[in-house]
Amino acid sequence: MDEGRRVILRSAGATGALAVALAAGLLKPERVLAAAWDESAFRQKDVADALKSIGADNAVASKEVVLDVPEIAENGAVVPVEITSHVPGTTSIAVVIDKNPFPLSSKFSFTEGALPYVKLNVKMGQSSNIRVIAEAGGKHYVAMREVKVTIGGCGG
Amino acid sequence: MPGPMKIRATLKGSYTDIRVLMSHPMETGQRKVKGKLVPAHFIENITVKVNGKTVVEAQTSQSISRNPVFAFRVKGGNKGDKVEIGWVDNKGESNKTEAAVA
Amino acid sequence: MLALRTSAVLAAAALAIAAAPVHAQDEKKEIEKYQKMLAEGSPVELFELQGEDLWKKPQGPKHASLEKCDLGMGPGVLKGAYAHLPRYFADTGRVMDLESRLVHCMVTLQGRDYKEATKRVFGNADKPSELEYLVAYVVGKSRGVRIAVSTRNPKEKAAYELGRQLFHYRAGPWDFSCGSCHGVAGKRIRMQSLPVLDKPSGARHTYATWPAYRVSNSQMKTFQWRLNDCYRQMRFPEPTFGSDATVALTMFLAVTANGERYAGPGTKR
Amino acid sequence: MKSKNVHVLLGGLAAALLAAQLAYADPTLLEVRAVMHRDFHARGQAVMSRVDQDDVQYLCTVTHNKPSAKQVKEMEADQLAMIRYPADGNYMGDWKRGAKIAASGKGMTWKEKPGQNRGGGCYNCHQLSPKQPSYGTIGPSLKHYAKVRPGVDGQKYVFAKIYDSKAFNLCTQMPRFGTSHSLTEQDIKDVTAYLLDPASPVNQ
Repeated sequence: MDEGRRVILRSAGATGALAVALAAGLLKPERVLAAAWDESAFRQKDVADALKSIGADNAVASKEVVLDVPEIAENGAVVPVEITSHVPGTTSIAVVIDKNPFPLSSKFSFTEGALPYVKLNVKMGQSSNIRVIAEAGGKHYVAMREVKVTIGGCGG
Repeated sequence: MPGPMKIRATLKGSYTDIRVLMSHPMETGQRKVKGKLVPAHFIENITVKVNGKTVVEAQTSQSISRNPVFAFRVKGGNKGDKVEIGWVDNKGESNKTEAAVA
Repeated sequence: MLALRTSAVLAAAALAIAAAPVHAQDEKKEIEKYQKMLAEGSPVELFELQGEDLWKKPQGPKHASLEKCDLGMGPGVLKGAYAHLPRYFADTGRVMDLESRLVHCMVTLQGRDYKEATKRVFGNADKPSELEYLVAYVVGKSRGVRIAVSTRNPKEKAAYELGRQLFHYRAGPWDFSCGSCHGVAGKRIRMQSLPVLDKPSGARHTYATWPAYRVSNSQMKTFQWRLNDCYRQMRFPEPTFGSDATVALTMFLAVTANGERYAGPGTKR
Repeated sequence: MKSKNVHVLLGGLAAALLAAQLAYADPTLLEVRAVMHRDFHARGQAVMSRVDQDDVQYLCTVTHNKPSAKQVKEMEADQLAMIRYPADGNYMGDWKRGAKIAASGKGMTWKEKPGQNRGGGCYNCHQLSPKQPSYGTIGPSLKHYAKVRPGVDGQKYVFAKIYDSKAFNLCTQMPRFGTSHSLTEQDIKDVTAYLLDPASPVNQ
């Protein structure tokens, strides 16, 4: 996420869906403003690389990033996560699930009066740490919790 | 033809609570049906607008649960504000809907 | 603010303290928290919306919708209808649950053949069944209404008694009855807590949150499916969809849950 | 699977005899079975005879799992006689295989073919390995069970208990895995090893 929020339209060669959708005239021009999908970050398989790809490799642990998630999930298909950042000037929040095949789960950027808050449901392949990283003033602040995924039901 | 979407936007004192439900399989590309891999099929971009101005932009992946549900919050807001939410997936399919703040 | 510049791995170690190990009593609390957050952020309403479309969609040889279907409170009356089912219907002379009554309306109002209407009563995540959508919509119209299932009619009383007998009937290669798992308080199968269903304390919340959207497979599950899958795991032969036995067992559970405010369609693991 | 099976059709002579024999017999139980024959249907290996109660199931149902001491004594002896112990006198098999059987809740349903995916579902009701947090509490904890049931006598008891649990506690909710042909002799030996072998995680 560069500072000036300038949007870089993916180069013509990119095969990102956005480029395809645009070419097919499916999208009105103003849709182009949306940042294209950060494929390189989302395809990192190692958590350290995933953090580096969003510039959060030396994130600072902070209690001002509030991550509310149950410590036990009866099923990894839906794990509810609620995130609030109290770090002043937060412009984006990223969700990283260490042991997922691709640790970077999602990124949210907030403008025009949106509060740095999001609630979502994520998939977890196994018990793992979940990290949420808030970005403010070019610096990254992180909170982390462990979620234990069990197999609910009677296994029959 | 993508399934329905539903927005529920309500004033909550100092902010507007925006909740959106989306029908989407969010296939990871690792699931097998009768031995065959189901190709990855998931939402990549979500845009939330209030009264025409983009307030939240999200980039998501296959690790978001099927039939995604998100909640966002916007400072202040008034009854009748127009909330529009749209998504685009990795196949270029898209859907959008809008609702007024209750 | 903790100004500690650490590399990702160190950060993980430093923060691991925050994630203290979970003890038994916390386990129950954390699972309840999981269930609460699940229900708050559920896509089940999408099934209610699509159920409404189907309720209103003309179908069958008579090209009619289900909007005049009488679920016990008058043709087309939905508000609170589910909270009073199963019940005796004079037009069929039978005690019926929601699903058998919906099929009845498909046959009588829409002119559809019973076999065709019940060919696919249980769907899947990619293609839910008609009944799964319809049930989500109809039960949603009873949310907040107190469950009040009557046994005044002799056939309702007989269904309730039969249901109670079925609940305790031990058979099959594993000698199970419903009571084997749902008969003793405070028990669980693996991490799954088991409500005692032949007593109001256990039956009320559980019965009031079925049918439900199952997050583990993204499917809307009906009560007939719930009984069907329980009997499968009890190693019994298969209960016939909408049969008197399934309606009787539903009647027993519903009456045991009387008084609870209905809270479905629910959202479960 | 049937021990003294109650092959009785409603109203048949045998039903009357049975009803007379168990003075407190609850006629409605025969009605319930008739309803099940009407409202259930076979599917795969889950055949209709599964709804016909044998004498143990009938007695435990009608007495709400609290039979008289006399009945317990008599019928537990019958069940004990059903147990086929291994010809080679060795009760212990491979605990690694036993671990899989203990963790699997599959087997005997209409989804599987006969003898396929044979599971014991032990973790559904018991705690076994202290490291496995996902365990049930319907049955007692079997953590460190080698200490509870030491030696060959312990092995024989565990083998027999899995084979036919009703020989030791007539109306227990634990299935009779041997008598019902849900698990083979080797399966039962493997689960016995999982419970008693010092190397098994259960005893760590």
